[in-house]
Amino acid sequence: MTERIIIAGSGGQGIMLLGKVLAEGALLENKFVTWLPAYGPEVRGGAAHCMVTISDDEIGSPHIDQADALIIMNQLSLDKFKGRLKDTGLMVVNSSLAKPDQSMETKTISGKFTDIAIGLGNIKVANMVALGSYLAAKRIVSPENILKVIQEMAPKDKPELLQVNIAALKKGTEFKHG
Amino acid sequence: MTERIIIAGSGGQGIMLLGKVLAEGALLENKFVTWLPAYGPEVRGGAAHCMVTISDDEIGSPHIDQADALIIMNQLSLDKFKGRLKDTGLMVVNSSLAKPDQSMETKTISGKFTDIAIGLGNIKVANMVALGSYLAAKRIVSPENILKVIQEMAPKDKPELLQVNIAALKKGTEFKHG
Amino acid sequence: MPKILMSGNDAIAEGAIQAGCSFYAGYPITPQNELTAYMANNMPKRGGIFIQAEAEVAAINMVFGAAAAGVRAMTSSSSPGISLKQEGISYIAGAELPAVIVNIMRGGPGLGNIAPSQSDYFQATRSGGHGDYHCLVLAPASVQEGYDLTYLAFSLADKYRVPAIILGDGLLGQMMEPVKLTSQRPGLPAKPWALTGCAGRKANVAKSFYLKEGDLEKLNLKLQKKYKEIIAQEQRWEELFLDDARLALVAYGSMARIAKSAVKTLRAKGKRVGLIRPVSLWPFPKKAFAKPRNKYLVIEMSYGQMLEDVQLVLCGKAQVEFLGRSGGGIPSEEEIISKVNKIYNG
Amino acid sequence: MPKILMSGNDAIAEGAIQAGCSFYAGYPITPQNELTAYMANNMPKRGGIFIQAEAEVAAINMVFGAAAAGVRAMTSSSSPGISLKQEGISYIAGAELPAVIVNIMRGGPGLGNIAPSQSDYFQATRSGGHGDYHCLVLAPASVQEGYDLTYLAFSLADKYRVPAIILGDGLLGQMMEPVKLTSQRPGLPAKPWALTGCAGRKANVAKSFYLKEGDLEKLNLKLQKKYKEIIAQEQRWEELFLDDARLALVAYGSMARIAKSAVKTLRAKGKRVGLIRPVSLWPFPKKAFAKPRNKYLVIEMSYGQMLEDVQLVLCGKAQVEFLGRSGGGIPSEEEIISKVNKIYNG
Amino acid sequence: MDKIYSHPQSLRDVPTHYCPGCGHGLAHRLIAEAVDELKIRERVIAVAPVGCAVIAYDYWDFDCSEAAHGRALAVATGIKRVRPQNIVFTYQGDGDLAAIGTNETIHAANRGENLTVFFINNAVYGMTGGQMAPTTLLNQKTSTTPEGRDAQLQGYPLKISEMLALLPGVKYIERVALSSPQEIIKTKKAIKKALLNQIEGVGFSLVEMLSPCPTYWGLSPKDSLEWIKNTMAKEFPLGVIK
Amino acid sequence: MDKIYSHPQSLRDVPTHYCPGCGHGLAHRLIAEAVDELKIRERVIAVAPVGCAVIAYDYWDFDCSEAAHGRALAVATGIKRVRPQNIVFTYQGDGDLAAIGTNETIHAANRGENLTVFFINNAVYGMTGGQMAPTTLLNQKTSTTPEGRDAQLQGYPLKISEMLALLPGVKYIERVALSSPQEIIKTKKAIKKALLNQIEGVGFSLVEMLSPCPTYWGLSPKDSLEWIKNTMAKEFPLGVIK
Amino acid sequence: MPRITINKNKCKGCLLCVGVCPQGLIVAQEALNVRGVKPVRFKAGGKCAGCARCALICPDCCIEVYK
Amino acid sequence: MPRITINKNKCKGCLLCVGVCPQGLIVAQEALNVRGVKPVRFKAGGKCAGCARCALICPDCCIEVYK
Ligand SMILES: Cc1ncc(C[n+]2csc(CCOP(=O)(O)OP(=O)(O)O)c2C)c(N)n1
Ligand SMILES: Cc1ncc(C[n+]2csc(CCOP(=O)(O)OP(=O)(O)O)c2C)c(N)n1
Ligand code: SF4
Ligand code: SF4
Ligand code: SF4
Ligand code: SF4
Ligand code: SF4
Ligand code: SF4
Ligand SMILES: [Mg+2]
Ligand SMILES: [Mg+2]
Repeated sequence: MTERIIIAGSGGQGIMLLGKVLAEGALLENKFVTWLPAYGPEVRGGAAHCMVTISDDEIGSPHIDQADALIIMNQLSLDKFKGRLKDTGLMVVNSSLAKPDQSMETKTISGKFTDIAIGLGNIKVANMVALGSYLAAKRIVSPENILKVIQEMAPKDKPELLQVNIAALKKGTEFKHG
Repeated sequence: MTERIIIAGSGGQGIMLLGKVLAEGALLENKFVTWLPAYGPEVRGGAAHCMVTISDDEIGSPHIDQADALIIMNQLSLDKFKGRLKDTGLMVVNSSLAKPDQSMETKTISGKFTDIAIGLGNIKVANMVALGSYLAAKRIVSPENILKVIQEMAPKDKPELLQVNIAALKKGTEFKHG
Repeated sequence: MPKILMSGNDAIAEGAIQAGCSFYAGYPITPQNELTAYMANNMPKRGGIFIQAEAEVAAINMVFGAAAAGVRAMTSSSSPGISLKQEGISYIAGAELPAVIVNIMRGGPGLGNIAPSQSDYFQATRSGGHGDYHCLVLAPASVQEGYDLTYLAFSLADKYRVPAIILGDGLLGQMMEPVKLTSQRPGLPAKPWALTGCAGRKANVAKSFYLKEGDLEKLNLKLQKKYKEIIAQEQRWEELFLDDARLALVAYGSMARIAKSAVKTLRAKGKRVGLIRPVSLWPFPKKAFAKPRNKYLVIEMSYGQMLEDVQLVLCGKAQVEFLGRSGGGIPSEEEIISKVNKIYNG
Repeated sequence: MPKILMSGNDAIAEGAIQAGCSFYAGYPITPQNELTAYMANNMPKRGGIFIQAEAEVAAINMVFGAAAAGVRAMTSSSSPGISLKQEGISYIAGAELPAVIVNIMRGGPGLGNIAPSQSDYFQATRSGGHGDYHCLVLAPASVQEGYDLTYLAFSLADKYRVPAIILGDGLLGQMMEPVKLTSQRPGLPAKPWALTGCAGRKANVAKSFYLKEGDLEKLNLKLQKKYKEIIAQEQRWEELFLDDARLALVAYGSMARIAKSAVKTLRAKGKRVGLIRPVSLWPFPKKAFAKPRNKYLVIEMSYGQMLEDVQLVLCGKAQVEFLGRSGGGIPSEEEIISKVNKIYNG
Repeated sequence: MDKIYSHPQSLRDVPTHYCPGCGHGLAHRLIAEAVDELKIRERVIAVAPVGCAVIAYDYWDFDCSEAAHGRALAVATGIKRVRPQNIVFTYQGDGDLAAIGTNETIHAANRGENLTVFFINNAVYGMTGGQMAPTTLLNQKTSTTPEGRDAQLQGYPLKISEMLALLPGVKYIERVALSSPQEIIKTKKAIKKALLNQIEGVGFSLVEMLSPCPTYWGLSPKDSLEWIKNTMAKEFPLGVIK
Repeated sequence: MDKIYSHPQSLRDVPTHYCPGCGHGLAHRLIAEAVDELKIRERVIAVAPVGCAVIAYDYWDFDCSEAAHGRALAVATGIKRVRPQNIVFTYQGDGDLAAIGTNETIHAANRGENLTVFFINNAVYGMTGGQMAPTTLLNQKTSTTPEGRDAQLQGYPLKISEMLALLPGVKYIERVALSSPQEIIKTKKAIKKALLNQIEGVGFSLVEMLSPCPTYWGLSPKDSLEWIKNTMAKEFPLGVIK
Repeated sequence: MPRITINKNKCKGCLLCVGVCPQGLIVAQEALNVRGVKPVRFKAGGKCAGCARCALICPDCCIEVYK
Repeated sequence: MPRITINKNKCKGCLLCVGVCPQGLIVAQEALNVRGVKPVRFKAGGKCAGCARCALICPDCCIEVYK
């Protein structure tokens, strides 16, 4: 098994973190894993993406040309990356900020992750909603391990932050693809 | 014909100039010629030498390992360079400041160049006395051409300087080797 | 100790600290900023010195000083900054000081861009500075190796009293992978030549200046002798499927990871291809090429730099093909496979 | 015009001025100080700019500026100073600016000494700076050639928009020889890309920075294409007695003069030896090696740098021997002859 | 109805890559306005830095050169000496001008090159991710001073403008702030004066602009302006220095 | 009978390569005396420059490091930070310290490194044959200013000590002259103070010595001392600067 | 009546103009622009003084003022 | 009586000591030393004050003073 995931959005959307949580989860399961960030010239507000590869085998390039899954958080990223999904791939789109192309033939999960996050009281957890819905479709890493990671990463002095992240993850897992 | 000459003494004795005059003279005669300076770590008062090669043929290294002639202006230079004269070479020594080794088998001209220069009223022209005596023994360049060079090089506003240099050169040519 | 997820830059920094590096001076530059930041965060806490130097030139010369004073010292930068350090590296080599220099290469020439690249191979392996010197050059291909080879670089630098370079690229520096940290601190070797004050001994001098006729040549002969020994002792490489290979791919660093994937894919399709991954770039692992083989394909994120080393080793005894991209272009697995398909027969 | 006696340093400076060089920035260093002094004396009188820069790094970047503004510009230094210029040279290459850099090499590594040396061959021919770039490298062997090749370097630099290096050594820089100055000032080519103010045209930019994905690779491909053309067009060398030679000596610069003497002496003794003297070091004159020949002896004032180029050309097709000294040591005619005697038969 | 504030001709009408509230955009615009008003767009040759403003040449519509990090004043010297009829200015960050480029800065100033320097002091290295700059304030946290700048270890905020003012070759130095409409008007005046000095052959002129970097100050754009006013300008006093 | 002036232990009893009347010999001796008197020979690590004093380590009898031209203060920083118990000083010419090394000088000073700097200002590059130094006086002829230094082209003599004095990290700067027995006594005092500051942890201290270079001034040793007194010290006033 | 125009798609939503308008005539908008940020808009009908404070402070040159 | 010694072979003949001796007790010598320069010598019998001015100014550390 080798799963190549591109996660893309804009700076401030927690793109890098989403990827890291996924990568740490895979590490807990003793998988091979690589995480590769990429930044545009913009420091803030610009495009940002990262690439996560999870495998039972040694991993070649951490750079992904054709992905098994895209997690897309805004329109610009959608436009930029939609061509890089394999025909058999899974597309996860934040429809709060991006309009998935109807003509796309690949399996797609789309949800208003940002709106959901706002609903949860913290716009920043849209990334966890997205992660949850990806995991719901592809059990590359078990949600339990992802939970563990989130628990470890969360600042100990802000329990409410942890809670909202967990809630977001859960919301995500409730998505159905179709 | 290829003549390789090492001229050595201390900074301030006009070593470089001696070599340049010789080289310019050779140029007037359309010979191939190279002049190569070498300075020690001392800027002033230290050792100085230059190497002049004059030839009818293209010249290889401007650096001289074994010389056809040595023009030696002081003791330190004598000690340093005496081993670098060919058996068939000519040694020209300023005996005012160096004591030529009696055991040396090579043809030697020695004269009190510095004393002669002092006698001429300018200690600095010891170099020209030395050059003269070298030319007396080896007509590698004609004294007329050397005279021309000296005349061209001398600052136009100091005719007395030219005269004392010419006088020194003449004095030199009067030396006999033996 | 369990594995932890770490970036290459962090792993190199941690490897240095574990190796007993107690002095780091650097100047920020992408894509190695995490390394500098890691040092800023960790050195003071762990008894070491961190200095953000005013510039790369100052940084390498601070390292000269710290190394002359006998401690394990390191600097890091990326391509343009490494170019600025060339004079200093030449001095370190000439003064026979041990030090580690990390270059996380980016696209060039000039300001180029911040994409990964392997275009500084010549500079690293053939003394980008002046004079007949060499640096030991190690090229990690994984984050784990970033850690391990940095650790090793310090001990080799000390052993031979030479500068050692860790040559990585932006991919390696910025990617995260699981790493196992081995936490035994090494015993540091005695350095009787170090500048520590002359109490109880003659004064020591750290220098590369030899004015007396013949002395500098003597130093050079000494260096050459040392280099011969390093060439004999320190060739390192990894190999894969070479036994029956008709065609061996040659690639280092991040590039080798992609080449390895290609090799596996090709093997799965029944092609007899293998891989030589040089780990030490200087000394170049000539020994890996000892067994006669028909064909090689050298793959680089540059336009044929390591290629020359392969050609020099093989000396016409095998067919050597090349695939390279530069300026941020990375030969993909597909490109490699299609190149292999072209040259495999015939 | 009659010949005049001139040092190599002066001749290079004069060659530059004759070529229309109107900007020079440099920083003193032995053994090239005469060049800087010549420029200080002559540039202001003859309508050019002379700047004694605060350091070598500033000097090369001033040259970047002057070249970007469209004039012929030059800097000079010796080994340690040239190491400091590596970043700047890489920028000049990346921004495709024409400029001339003179390196009068001295003994290394580090501070080394001021004796002549050829130890910066790798640095010059294999981009001591970062990135996949090349400088055109010309190596004069006489003072006359110092003059002529500098003149040529400017026109080639303009033609290809690349940095060109004059690679000499302390012997060449400091020796005097008769020189014939050819005093035709060249017509300078139009430079529509130069920074002159944007009156009547779109704004020009001089840069080596390409952020957009793919753009830097495009620049690099453009550079590689240019380099291919230079390799095809600009190989230069001198040859002597090659027709029937069993053994060809290969040497450049001052070293070639000594090799030439040795060849003549050996010929006089009936030995069929000849000489290839590379005049362009990059591009390396591969064409000179086209004719099959049994044996080569490469001679350098360094420990086998050009040697690699000879081996790369010959690719195992001939026996290649080496004789080299460094750090101020110069292989003598006698050493060459005795080496030849050893390898000539068998 | 007249347009009383419009987009300067010398500034291309394209979005910049700067963060929201970044001072670079402001500085670019003010320089472009000054260039327009002095009618020198066709004579200008600007030298862009390596720093967040590295692609300033994509924003300005006049001739520009890049310079290696820190070397803008060396590049500018090369340009100006061979093209004295052009108006040459550098635009440099604090890292560029006062860390790696200190040598070039001081010696170009000391030579009294007839150049104009726009010095963007944002107390941090923006481009590389918020490391300490020579101008970072004491106790200011950056990615390389995680505990805040400590005078004992990293020394003091460097007032390079004050140092340069000692040099006889330097004719005009003013420190301004991009912190409010009023200060921005002053900034524009200073920029114009510094360019005019060059036009008139007066000599080396430098305008230091305290400039917000909300991103690495960890402040909102608005709070960044407050911080300039209340904190930064205390350490770096505004006004004509020479 | 007592020896009241004798050869210091820290100075090897060997002839130097300096020209007759050169100030480097004097400066070496005074530093050696101070080191002896402070009893720190066994703790000292000196950093020699590239300049005429490049082989100072052949003359001093204590640990020494070379440094690439201009980088003495970077090397010294590296040494001192890892060996704070040692006494580390640099010895640098004007080209070394104030031209190529300006950046290292200013930033080591600004970091307030606890180092001592001996700065030999001889208004010229001695080692390379008498070129202009940053400290060369106006109209002074050198091999690169054959018509004399021209403020328009080469700028003004650089008073780097005065510039450094602006930095809070700098604790002591004095300019002295190697021009007469009296001044030499003052010089020795300044040297001792600068070393003592380091011993006591006070911080960055620098002694600038106006030093004769008879060779490239084209003056006799005696006239060189006069020139320091009458000409050079006018441009570079003696005394405690900070 | 003086007025301003705001280039909505260049606006980065830094809100500096909002802070300096003495009349409070500039307000944040909810809809995102092409950059994905919430740009500001001019509240028409207010008493714009044409003082250009907003234009002066805008780092992205989004604002033009008419009087 | 105070006196000085001069290391003749280290002396470079710069004559600085000659110029500063208040008693005029140091004079140039005609014979060259091993360095090839004319060193100075101490005129014995004069009224040396032991002031050490000569030693202070000697750049080559040739002079020692006894009192
Ligand atoms: C030789 C070199 N060293 C380092 C860098 C990396 N670098 C790019 S910009 C920069 C500093 C930016 O800070 P500053 O000059 O203050 O500009 P800002 O981004 O803050 O506007 C650095 C260190 C480089 N490109 N080249
Ligand atoms: C990188 C580098 N640039 C230049 C030189 C040549 N160089 C040696 S010493 C020196 C300047 C000497 O002047 P200064 O520092 O004033 O010392 P002084 O000889 O006058 O005592 C120069 C330019 C060098 N060795 N290295
Ligand atoms: S990081 Fe700072 S300086 Fe750079 S663009 Fe963002 S706000 Fe501006
Ligand atoms: S050149 Fe000047 S500084 Fe150098 S040793 Fe001679 S007198 Fe001293
Ligand atoms: S011009 Fe003045 S009043 Fe009008 S919107 Fe702008 S700031 Fe407000
Ligand atoms: S100041 Fe400019 S960029 Fe910022 S919110 Fe207002 S219009 Fe938008
Ligand atoms: S000690 Fe004084 S009096 Fe005696 S010789 Fe020296 S200077 Fe003259
Ligand atoms: S001062 Fe010293 S070197 Fe000079 S003449 Fe007197 S003893 Fe000799
Ligand atoms: Mg900044
Ligand atoms: Mg000096």
